[in-house]
Formats: sequence, C-alpha cells, structure tokens
Amino acid sequence: MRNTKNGRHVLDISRRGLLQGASALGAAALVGPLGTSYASAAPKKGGTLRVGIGHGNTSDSYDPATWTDLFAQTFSAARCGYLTEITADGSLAGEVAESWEASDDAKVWTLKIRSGLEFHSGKTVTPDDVVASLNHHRGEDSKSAAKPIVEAIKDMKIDGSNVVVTLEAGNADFPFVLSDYHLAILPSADGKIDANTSDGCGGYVVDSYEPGVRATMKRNPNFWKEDRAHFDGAELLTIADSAARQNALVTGEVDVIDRVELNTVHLLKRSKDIKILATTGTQHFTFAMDTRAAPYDDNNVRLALKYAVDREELVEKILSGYGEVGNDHPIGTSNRYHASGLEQHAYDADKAKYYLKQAGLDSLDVSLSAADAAFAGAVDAAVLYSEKAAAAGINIKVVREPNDGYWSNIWMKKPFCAVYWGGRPTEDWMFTTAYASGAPWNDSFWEHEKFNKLLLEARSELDDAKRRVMYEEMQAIVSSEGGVVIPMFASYVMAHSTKVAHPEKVGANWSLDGFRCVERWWFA
Amino acid sequence: METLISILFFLFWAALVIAVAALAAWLFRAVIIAVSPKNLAKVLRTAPLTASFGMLIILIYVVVSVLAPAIAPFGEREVVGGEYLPWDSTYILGTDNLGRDMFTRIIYGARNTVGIAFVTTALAFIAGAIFGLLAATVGGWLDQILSRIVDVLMAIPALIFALLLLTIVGTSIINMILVIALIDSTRVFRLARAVAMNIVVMDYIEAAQLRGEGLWRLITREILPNAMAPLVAEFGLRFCFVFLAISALSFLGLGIQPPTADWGSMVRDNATLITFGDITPLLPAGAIALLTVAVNFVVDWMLHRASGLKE
Amino acid sequence: MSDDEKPVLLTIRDLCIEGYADETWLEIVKDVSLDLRRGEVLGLIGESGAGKSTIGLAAMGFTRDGCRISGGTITFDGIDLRAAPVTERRALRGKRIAYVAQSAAASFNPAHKLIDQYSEGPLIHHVMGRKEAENDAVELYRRMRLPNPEEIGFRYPHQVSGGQLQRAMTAMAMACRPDLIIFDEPTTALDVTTQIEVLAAIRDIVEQFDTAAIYITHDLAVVAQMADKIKVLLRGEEVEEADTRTMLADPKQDYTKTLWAVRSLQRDEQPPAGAGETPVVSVRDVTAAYGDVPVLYEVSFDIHARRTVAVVGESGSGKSTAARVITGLLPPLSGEVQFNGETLPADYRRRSKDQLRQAQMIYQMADTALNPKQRIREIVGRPVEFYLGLRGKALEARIRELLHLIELEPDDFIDRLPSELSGGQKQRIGIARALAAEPQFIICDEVTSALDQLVAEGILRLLDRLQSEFKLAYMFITHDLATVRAIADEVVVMKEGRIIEKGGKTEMFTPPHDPYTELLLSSVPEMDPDWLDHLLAERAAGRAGAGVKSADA
Amino acid sequence: MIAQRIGLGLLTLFVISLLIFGAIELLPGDLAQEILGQSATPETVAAFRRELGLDLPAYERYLGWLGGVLQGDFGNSLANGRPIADLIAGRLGNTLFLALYAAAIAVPLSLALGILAALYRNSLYDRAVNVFTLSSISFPEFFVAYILIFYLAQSGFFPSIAKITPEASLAEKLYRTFLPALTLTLVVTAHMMRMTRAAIINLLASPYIEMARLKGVQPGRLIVRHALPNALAPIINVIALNLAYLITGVVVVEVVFVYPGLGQLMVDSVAKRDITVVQAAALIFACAYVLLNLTADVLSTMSNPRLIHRR
Repeated sequence: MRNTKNGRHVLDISRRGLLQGASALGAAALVGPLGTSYASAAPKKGGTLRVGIGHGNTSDSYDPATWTDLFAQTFSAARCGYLTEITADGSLAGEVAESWEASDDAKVWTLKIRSGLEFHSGKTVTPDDVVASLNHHRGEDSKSAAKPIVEAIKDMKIDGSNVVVTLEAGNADFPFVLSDYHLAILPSADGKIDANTSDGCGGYVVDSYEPGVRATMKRNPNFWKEDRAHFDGAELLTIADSAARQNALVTGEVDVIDRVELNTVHLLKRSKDIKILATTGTQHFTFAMDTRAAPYDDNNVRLALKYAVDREELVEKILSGYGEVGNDHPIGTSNRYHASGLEQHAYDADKAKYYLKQAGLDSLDVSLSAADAAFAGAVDAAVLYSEKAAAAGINIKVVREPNDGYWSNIWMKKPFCAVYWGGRPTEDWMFTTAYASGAPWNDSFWEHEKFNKLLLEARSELDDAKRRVMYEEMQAIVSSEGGVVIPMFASYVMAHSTKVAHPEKVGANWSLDGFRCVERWWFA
Repeated sequence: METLISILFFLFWAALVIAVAALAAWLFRAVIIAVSPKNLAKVLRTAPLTASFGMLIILIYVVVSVLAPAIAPFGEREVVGGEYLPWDSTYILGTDNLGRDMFTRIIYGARNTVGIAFVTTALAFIAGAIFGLLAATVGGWLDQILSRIVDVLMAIPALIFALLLLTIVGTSIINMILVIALIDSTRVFRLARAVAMNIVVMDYIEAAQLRGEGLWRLITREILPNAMAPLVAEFGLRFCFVFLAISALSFLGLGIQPPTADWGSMVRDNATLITFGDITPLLPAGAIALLTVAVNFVVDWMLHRASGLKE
Repeated sequence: MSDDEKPVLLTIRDLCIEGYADETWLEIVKDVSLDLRRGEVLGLIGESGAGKSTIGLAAMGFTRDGCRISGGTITFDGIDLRAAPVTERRALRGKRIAYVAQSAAASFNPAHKLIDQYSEGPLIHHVMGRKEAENDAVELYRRMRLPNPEEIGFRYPHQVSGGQLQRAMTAMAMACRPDLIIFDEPTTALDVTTQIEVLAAIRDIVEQFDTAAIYITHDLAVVAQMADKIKVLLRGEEVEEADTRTMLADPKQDYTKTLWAVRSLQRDEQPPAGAGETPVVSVRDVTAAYGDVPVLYEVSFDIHARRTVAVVGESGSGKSTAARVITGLLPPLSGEVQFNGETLPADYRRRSKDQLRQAQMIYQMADTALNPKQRIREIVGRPVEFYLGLRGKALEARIRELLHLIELEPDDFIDRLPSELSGGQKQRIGIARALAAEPQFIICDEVTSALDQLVAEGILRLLDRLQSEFKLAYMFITHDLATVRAIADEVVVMKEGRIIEKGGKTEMFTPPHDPYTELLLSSVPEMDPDWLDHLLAERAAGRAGAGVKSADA
Repeated sequence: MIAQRIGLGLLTLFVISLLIFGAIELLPGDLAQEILGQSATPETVAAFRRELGLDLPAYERYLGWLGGVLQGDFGNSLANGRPIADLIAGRLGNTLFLALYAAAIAVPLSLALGILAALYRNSLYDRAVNVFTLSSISFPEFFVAYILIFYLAQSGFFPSIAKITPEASLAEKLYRTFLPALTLTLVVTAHMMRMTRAAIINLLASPYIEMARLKGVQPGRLIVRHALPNALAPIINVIALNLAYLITGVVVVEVVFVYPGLGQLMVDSVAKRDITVVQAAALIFACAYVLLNLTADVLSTMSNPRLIHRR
C-alpha cells in the first residue's frame, strides 16, 4: 500500500488517509488494502460480554484527564466517541470527525464533524463539544495526562460544522494524535465539559460504574456505526490478581481477560474452551540509563550493556515467547517506518567486554532498579540480565523496588531502571515523547543534536520516502548511541472463551483490540 | 470404585508417611539420648514422638541451611535450563519459571527464610518482651503509655501498616525485618505484659522489691525466667507467621530482593500454578508448613513440661 | 455412734497406688487395708504426703492424673471398684459415694449458682427432678444451719463466705443421700471460729442420715471430735488403727506418740523490755486503706529486740496489712513506723538499702515466696551479695553457713530448685533468705500455717533458736493460737482493722478476756473427744446471756 | 469503666489519624503523581495539586480534615471527588458481611473442634486436628484461596470470583461469597480452636473440675458445662481478635476473590495517596478493633459471675 500513487501528492493510501481523512470506517475495515475481512464469520448480535481487566483502581473517575489504565481505556472506548480511530490494521479512520484536511505545511487542520451524532443523553454532538473536550486537556490549569499531546494546538476555531485547528508547528501525524484515549468527546455547556459525566457518544451506555470494581453497560440503540456494537451489554470487571483473572475465565465468570500471566500461559492454553490471543504492536520493555551520570555517560558502557543482555532468553522466559526481540530503539515491526535493515544487537559477552575495555574498564558494577510495576516480570528479567551480564564482567545488582510509587520515585530518579512503554502509533510521537531533547519523559536524559534535528524535519515533512529515510536514520542513531536498552517488544496477551469471536485482524496498537473489544467483538 | 481405590491409596500413603516419620522420630530420639550428656538425656527421654519428630525436622532444617552450598546441586541464582522442566534425575524437583533448579532454590530458601524469620522473631521478642515486662513491673504511667502506644499500633491493620512503613523506608531485607519485628513486637508486648502481670503479684517478686533490687535485675532474673514458657510457645507461632507475613507482602509486591530464594516469595511466585493442579508451589508452602508443625510440636512439649501437667 | 453389728460397706485390701514423678512410677500408698461399716466415721490422719487424700479418692474408684492403682482390691457394697467399668463407677460417684473437698471456694464451679450445682448430682443420676432437688436443697441448707436457706442457693460461690460454702458443699454431697462421704480436710482452710460451726454441722448431718464417712485431716483435735475410729498413716503406710478414745489415750506407735506430743511446745514469756529501751519497731497510730477501703484504724504497737509479738486475728482483721505498712509496701494514710526510734520513709522505694536490710520478711506460702527458677544458691546468696557485697568464695562460704544455720546440708541442697524441696525445707530456705540480710527484725507472716504440725514445730524451734542467737525481734502474724502459745512474748489481737487487746502472753491467756479474745481462745479444738459437745452446750447456754456472736454470721 | 474505655478509644482514633496522616505524608510521591502515573509532567502535577489543595502545608490540610471530621464530614475522595461516606458505606457493608459470614462458620466450628480436642486430648483425633490446623495456618492466605479455587471452583461447585451486586438475594450472596468465607475460616479457625482447647485444658486441673468428676459427671458435660463457662473470657478475647482480623486484615482474600471490601479500598487509596479515603478507612478499622476489644471485655466481664454479681 505504501507505493500506491494517488492524487496530487505522491502519497500512499495511509498517507492520504492521514491528510484527507476518509469517513469510510466501514469501508476501511471491510475492504481495507490488507484485505482484512470478517465477512466469513458474520457477527451475531446479543449477549453480555464480561471482560476481566487487570487494571482499575477505586480512585478512578469519569474524568478523561485522569485516565491511565486499561480499565479506563476500555471503558471509555466503549462509552465515548473520539475524533479518529486507529483501525485494526493500523490505519486511521474517522469517528466523530467525518473527515479532515491539512494545510500544506501540516499546520492548519480542518476537521469536519460528523452530523447527526447524538450523545446518550440525546444531545447532538456539536463542534462546540469537540472544542470543549479538547480544551479540557489544554491550558495552564489542566491536570490532564494528555496535556503534552494537545499542547501543540495553538488555536481552535469553529467554522460551521468544522473545527479548524491551528498548530504551533506542522505535524503530519496530527490526526493520529487525536485518537489518543484521553481525547474523548463529551457534551459541553458554556464551552466546558462536565468532567464527571457518564455520558458519551460511543456504542454503549453506562448502567453502573463502581471505580476499581466494575462497570456495566448496555448497547446504545442510536449508535451510528451499523456493523459494530454487537453485544447487548457489557460488563468490565477489575480483577487485579492474575491468578484470579485466569480462574475467572476458566470457571466461566468472564469471557475475556487481558494480561494473561505469561508464567502459566502454556497451562492455560491446554484448555480447549479457551483461546489465547496475542498481538504484537508498539509495547516494549526497556532498561533506561541516565546518560548524564557516570558510567552511563560513556556510550561504550551503554553499548557494553546492550550487548550483555540475552534478548532471546528474555523473550523466551519473561514473555514466554509472546513478543519479539528489540533492537534498542522504540520502533516496532508494526510501525510504518520500522528499520528492518539495522544490524540486530544480540548477546555477545566478548563484544560487551570489548566495549567495556574501550571505556577503559575491566569490570563494571551497576545497580538495576526494577519492580513488577515497571512491567510484569521486570524483576525476573533484571535477574536474567544480571546472570548473563556477569559473563562479560558486568555485575548488575538487581534492586527490587516497591511497586507502590514506582513511577514517581524510581523512574527517572534512579540511574538504571526497568521501564514499560505502551508505545505510540507514530514514530514522531514516540520519539518526541521519550527521546527528544528536553522531553519530559526522556527517561535516559539523552541529548543528540543530529537526532533532534532530524526529528523536527521529519515531523513536517510530507514526502513519505524522505520521512522513511529520516526515521530509519533516527532508529539507527538511537540503537547505537541511545541511552536505553530495549531488549524486547512484548505482545499483548489476552485470552477469551471460545464463545467469543473477533475479527481476524485484531488491533495491535493496544491491548484488547486497541481497547475496542466491546465494540468490535461478538458472541459466536 | 475408582474413588475408593484412590482413597485407599491415599490412606496407604498417609499411613506409610506417618509410620516412617514415627520411626525416624523414634530412632532420632534414641540417638540423641545416647549422645547427650546425662542431664539432657534425662529430659529428652520424656519427649513424646511428636516432639522428637519436631526436633528432627528442625535439626534437618538447620543443617540444610548451614550447609546449603554444599548440598545444593546448583547455584542459588544459577539458570540451569529451560523453564518449568519436569522432575527428573538432574533437576530433582524440576525448574522454576526462569529455569533455575527448584531443589536448589528450596535449599537456599531454607537458609534465607529460616534466618530471616529467626532474626525477625528474635527482635520482636527482645523488644516486645522487654517493654511488656517493664510495663508490668513498673506499672503506673509507664504501663499506661506503653499500653496505649501498643493499642494504637495494633488498631492499624498489620498488613496495611507494614505496606505503609515499607513504602516509606524501602524494601531491603533489613527494613523488612525491622518492620515485621515492630508489628510482631506489639503482640509479644501484650502477651509478655499479661504473663508478667501474673508474676509480679508473687511473693518472691515482693521479696526482691523489698530487698531493693533494681529494675533490670527484677526483670531479667526474677520475672523473665518465669515468663519463658508462654513466651517460648508464642515464639514458635510467631516464628512461623513471619513466613506468612513475607509471603503476604510479596503478594502486595513488597517481597524479598531477588534473586534471593525465600519460601514466602517462592510460594507467591509459583502460586498460580496450583490453580492448574500443578503442585510446584506446594513444595515451599509444604516446607513452611512442615517447619510450623515441627516447631509447634516441640513447643507443645516444652509447654507441657513447664506446666507440669501430667496426663 | 459405732455399731459393730452394722454391715460392712467398704472394704479395702492391700491397696497400692503409684504416682508418676521424675519419669518413674513411685509407690505412694502401700498395702493399706480398711473396713468401713454403714454409719461409721473413720478418721484418716497423717502429714502431707501420707497418702490420705489418695486413699480417700481411691475409695471412690478414682485416681488423680498421674496416679494409678497398682494392687489390692476396693469393694464397695459388693462392687469391685477396680474391675467395674468406667460407666458403673461414674454412676456410683455422687450418688452412693460423695466427696467434700478441702477448699469449697475452689471446688465450687464459679460459673454456676449453688443450687444448680446442688441439683446437678440428683439430675444426672436421675434421683430427683429439678424442682424436687431444689426444694431438697433448701431443706438440707436449713439442716446445715445455713443462714437464709431459701435464698442462699441462688447465689454464686463467690458471694458466700468460706464457712458457709463448706456447709453448702456438705449439703451438696448429701444431695443423693449417699452411703459414704469422703471428707477431705473440710475445715483446714477456715478460721477457728468458723471451723466450729462447720464441724458441728457435718457431725449432725452424718448422724441424721446414718451416712458412713471417711474423714481426712492432719488435725488431731478435729478428728477427735468427728471420728469413731482413727487410722494413722505415714508415707503411704498404715501406722496403726484404733477406736478414737483408745487411740487418743493410748497410742501404741512412736510416730503416733510424737504426733500427739507436738501440741505441747510452749515457751516462757521473755522478761519485758526495760522502760527506757527503744523498741526496734514502733508502729504509731497507723491508719491505712486499700484505695477507698479502710483496713487499719489507728493501730499502734512496739516490738523490742529479742522479743516476739504475735499479731492474732481472723482473715480480714488487718494483721497482714499492718505488716505491709511496716515494710513500706502500703504507705499509711496517717501515722508512722519508727525503726530504732527513727521514722522510716513510708514508701519502701525511698528507704535506704540499710533500712531495707534491717527488716526482713518470711512468707506464708513458701511456694510463691521462692522464685521457682532460681537455685537455692541464688535465692540465699543474693541478699548476701546484694547487702553485704560478698563475692566468690566468701559468698559461697556464707551461703553454706546459712544453710547450716537452718539445718540443711549445704552439699545436698545448694544446687536444688525450690520444686525439689518439701514444704518445710522451702520454709527454711525462706528463713535463710531473711537471715542472709543480717536483719534486726523479721516479720513472719503465717509461716507455719501451711505446714504439718511436726514440720511446723521444727520451724518454730528454729526461729526460736535464731532469735536468741541473733537478738532478733519478730512480728509473728498468725491465726493459730497454739502457735502463739508456742512462740510469743506479747500478743496483739486484731479484729476488723482495730486492735482489740494487747499485752504480755501470760496476761492474755489468763481470764478475764475481751469477749472476742474469749471466742478465739475457746474455738481452738482440743484433743478431748467431748470438747465439741461441751463447747456447743456452753455456747448454747451462753448465747442467751453473754451474747457471743459467731464470727461466721 | 466503659466511659473511660470509650474515651481512650477516641484518643486512640485521634492518634491513629495523626499517625496515618504522617505516614502518608512521608510516603514518597503524592496523589497528583500517583494518579497521573507515568504520564505525570511537572506542570500537570502542579495543576493537580493546586486544584486539590495539596500545595498547602501538611498541618493545614490535617486541621482542615480534622475540622470536617469533627463535624461529621469525612469529605470527598481526593482522587475522584466522590463523597467518602458513599464510597465507604458499600465497602464497609461488604466487609462486614464477609467477616460475619466467615465468623458464623469459624466460631462454632473452632469451638466444637477445640472442645472435642480438649475432651479427647492426646488422642489421634486431637493430634490430627492439631496438625491440620497448624498446616492450614502455615499456608499463606492466597495460597489457601488458590487451592480452594482449584478444588471447588474449577469443578463448578462455587464461583471463583465473589462478584456481588446490591440487588442479589441473600442466598445468592452467601453462595457467591462462600469460597472467600471458607478461606478465612481456614485461616482463623486454627487460632481459635487452639485457644479453646488450651483454655479448657488449663481448667481441667481445677478443683471444681475434679469435684464435678467426683459427682459422676460425664466427660462431655464436664467440658461443656463445667470447664467451658469458666474458659469463656480467654475464648471471647481470641474470638474478638480474630473478628478484628476478619474485618481489618483480609485484603489479600479480597484481591484473590475480587471482592470489593474496605481492605482493597484502603490499599488502593494508599497506593494513590488518597489521604482522605485512607484516613476514613483507617479510622473504621481502628474503630472496629477498639469496639471489638471493648465488647470482648464487656462480654468477658459478663461471663464471670464474680464480676457481675458483686457481693
């Protein structure tokens, strides 16, 4: 699809999809370029889907500004509409935004708001609601986690049924950004949304919600997508304990679970009533080094550490094979501009020793902070890392940190720690978030002049081939000079009962079919 | 029919295990009586089979902990093979989720777990008993203050309290020992105080007080020896509860530092397997249970001796 | 009472009982035989450890935990109690053979009302229905001369005084009208004045129902009043048995003779101290209270060197409280305690080490007075080390010297634990501990009341000897007038926190007395089998005139 | 005396509120950071703090909170603005329901087992019960839960998660929460049973027990009617202690069975530093503890005729 020429610009379909959004979500899904099709298994209506989710906290709320975990994400994906949706094959489809168009410098975006959409309350979805919903995350007083995403918006204007968004700088990926799970469209009054409303314009209407416990929903009878929302209702349950989650599935208490414990997935697989579903997308696990601090300020040390990790073993033992080896850059194989030609870093004690020697060291003693809060198995992964690194003369002392407070006390505080990244759908988004100079989540505190320059150029570059070259170069730089060991890309591993059916192609961008299993799946 | 056979089969094995245990206990008792000095041998002769079984088990645990590196076929943290290998002649109890030898981990676990539990309990008892005896002996405002402090500490759910404290101070082994010891010491305090309350009314305490004895001597020489029996019994139980506390903490993500092997965390790490009918987690759990039972058998016997109850 | 024509109820032949101690079985009763006819009362007498209670219980086919019957036969009314199955023996107990325990206060279940405990026997043995049993209880309470018989059964044991409880227990034993009752020292724990009432009540009821009884006691005077015949036991073996009067008048065995002789210990009053001599201890106008409960009212008395002041009174009279005031355990509300003319700080914690050393105490219960976890060396040596600062060899020598003083062989005893001593030996260690401080003054709090008479006599002689040897002043707290007679120079009689009378011993034992002193003196049992009859007759006559009140109203 | 105890209880609660507040203050990170998690940026965190007043000094926030509580207003959850009274009411109901359910099984069971063990002490039954209960307390709670799930839930007898809805009937609630209740029963029974046994055996040497035997009382009646009433005080105290545990200490069981109780709420709130909720939950737990102890004391007093029927 990349090379299909179309229209004035030399662009591929997805490119066109980016710049001139097609409203045809159905078309994209049914006759997409990859031929994704679920016509063979015609969806049936009915039933109540029960999903056991490993996340969810009593302190959760309806406020989109505070959503962080899979429970809130899945819940809002079922309840709310977004401007755009990343479809199962990774392309972009319009949702509340019927279509969109960019200025040539990708600075001004005109979003056409779909007409006739209604919130559950019966209120019509208007451009005002869209502006208010985005504004909820903007501004000085915003406490939203999505603030950095919408910070690039300079101004928003309403033009009839359109919303015209002006960005600070050109961003060819802006419509992708609008699919971010925080940016749900909610009803507004006087230019403000009620952050605690249970209303939404998605496929399911909230029946009850008890944060940290359960949410129940029933189908929105006025839902505009005709081939979605097959279940009569849905129940999302927080089941934090992984064994409890599995048992709930085994005993038929729930139909779908996420975050299957990889330790025991081989046992779960034996059950003939249960299917394991794994998707590999952008989720990756890393060990971030503070490149400002010794010894990590020496790239030779970083390279030594990169060669001292046995990636295959980690994928095999920590992910039970559900994942792919990483190459020390955050762009996964499902990304558009994945650099497949780069030399793959692999475990090589001699090379590690060599780089250590280059750094003027005979041996290296470092502490690696990890907790299962970083990612499931992080502590074990660190232990395996430490075992293998010993052969290269690198002594890694594994420090198990408390799960509680890991992100505020350990991450970006300790010089070498385990980190989890859900990843971002676009290269620019990912790099900007965690590798750009001065980015708030640049967890390796890495500064690279060439990289930063390339990042800026690529962002507003509309030529696909040029972008590819630039992004591949950036991946090479990060891989060989970056401050993050990225040993593996982890699959999202889910399990569901055989009673549940899903399209052949399942969204890989996030767990549970890109959060949208409630909307997309059905009972066989 | 099948169930009947399996029940019979189970009963047969249970009987066999009990018989072997009893025989081992009997032999063990005979041996230690033979090798002990006269006084000790006389005491040991009174030990029932349960108690000598308990002593045998404790001795085995101690030997295993001390000689762990010599006994264990592999290194504590050494990855020796694939994950979840079945039991065979090389990996006697198979391997764990990272491919480490389970048998080795259990042996090293004995050392770490028993060591940590012992230190923790000892600390809890030193603190709890000293303050408890002090409160009972001095009485008055000191008793009031100490008792109120303990009331407050006990009114906060133990696990949540431990969670709070460990999050504040960090989860090193030392901190874990201190925090669990602090929480346990409140329970010891209550017991020590209650026991001492019954002792301080005795005439010999009055005699010592009238003699003008200092507090320290009063507590250590006059009261403590008489409070030992119930304290030792409590020690037995508390000792075993430390494993549980560590295990529960690791359930909340605050366990012992890896790759150190300890049974509490090992139960936690492998617990899910039990829901698939895999008995791997039963091994560390069973090791804890066996020790608990053994310790309490010995404690029961000591209590029995101390109470002088003849049955 | 006795009637040789009556059929034999209980026959014991060659009874042997073993007890488990120090990991072996030791014989504690050896070849004891006895016969008991219906309506007959047998007195079993002996010191502690003689096996009296064990035999009494064996007569019910019962042994305590840690004991077993190893030989002989026990036949009750034709039933072989050793061979009979458990259920049959259980059916006999309470129904045909009943038991009255030494301490009624401990033997009544604190959780149930008296009348429910009374009814339990008749109910479980299906002798009577509940209503019937309760009516019967009231009747028996009346016969036992309990006050408020209608109502007393509805009280809990702790609400009833000791003497009344003992009578209620006897009534309870009678509930099923048994053929045989075992009385196990039923009056030992009672005050003398109370004892009279209980003895009289027991004797009456046994006669009324023509019940056979085994009366176990260590008190000869008591058994003389109760029994038709007496059997003397020593270390589980029979010494001799005879009809009561014969036995009293003409004991055959030496051991029995020494038992009889014990009560004759007496010492002459020491000459009174000179007028100008400062008393060692002087209690001046002391008023004291436990919290809000006043226990002592303006008590004053002096104790001089080499003299023994006996403080006499029944339980609750305040005599022990006076001792606590002197030792400083209970600071008085008013008044003071002087030592050699110097006022002592009221609280022992403010007294100097020397002041503490000068006044020592010997306790009633040697069991609780000695730390069970310390060896004799430490118990006796600690005051030496603490007060006199002796260490090492000097300390060891002093401990041995002290053990010699109390007539215990040092080599044998120095490393024992208190649990390895007999009652008398423990009390001697208590004395040694007091002596170790080299005091001028010793308080002896009922030091002999828990001991057998022979042993008690030895202790009294020892104390007497030590007094003259070390010029000690004694304050001797006791309820036993025989002891007073034996050791005192002066007597202080106390009742309800006040001093009733005080003076020299000779003076005190010579009439006229204060009525309370009179009551105390007259209540001490005498060896004369007719003493109780005479006393009761006297009192019945006197009650109309003098109005002497029982202490156990 | 009760008024004094209540006063002391209130003081305890106050100290606990201070202690918990202080502990949460000491915890690294605050609500703003925890809610935003990995996505927290300094700016958003600052905005969050401003909105919730977290930028005020600690003592001001505490006094503000205390003022509210004294007027009966526990305030709102900082994290999601829900009134704490609403938030906690349902959870407290659930917690109490489960605690009472477990107690309703465990208390009679442990009393019966304890009495039987005392009656047939040193018999095979006694030893078997002893070993079984010791083993059951030496298994971590979650492990017991998993074993029960494996045997009772996977075979379809009982649901593996205790999902209860407000509209469920009592029978359904009892059915759905059976496994957590059973888990807790296994956890607390051993302790209560052992204490019952010990308390009764302790009394068997009493003269009044011998007296009862000499009255021809059968062994069963001896234990139930003569020993048990006098052993009530320690038994009541142990029951109270275990009830307190059932209310305050079951967070692990709540997690395994996905049961929305207070423990889970408190752990969640600690993790999110939602201080108002933590305070409220801690106070409820402390209240339960204080009240149960008070009740136990009153009941022990009432079980003792010496203390209610004064002379």
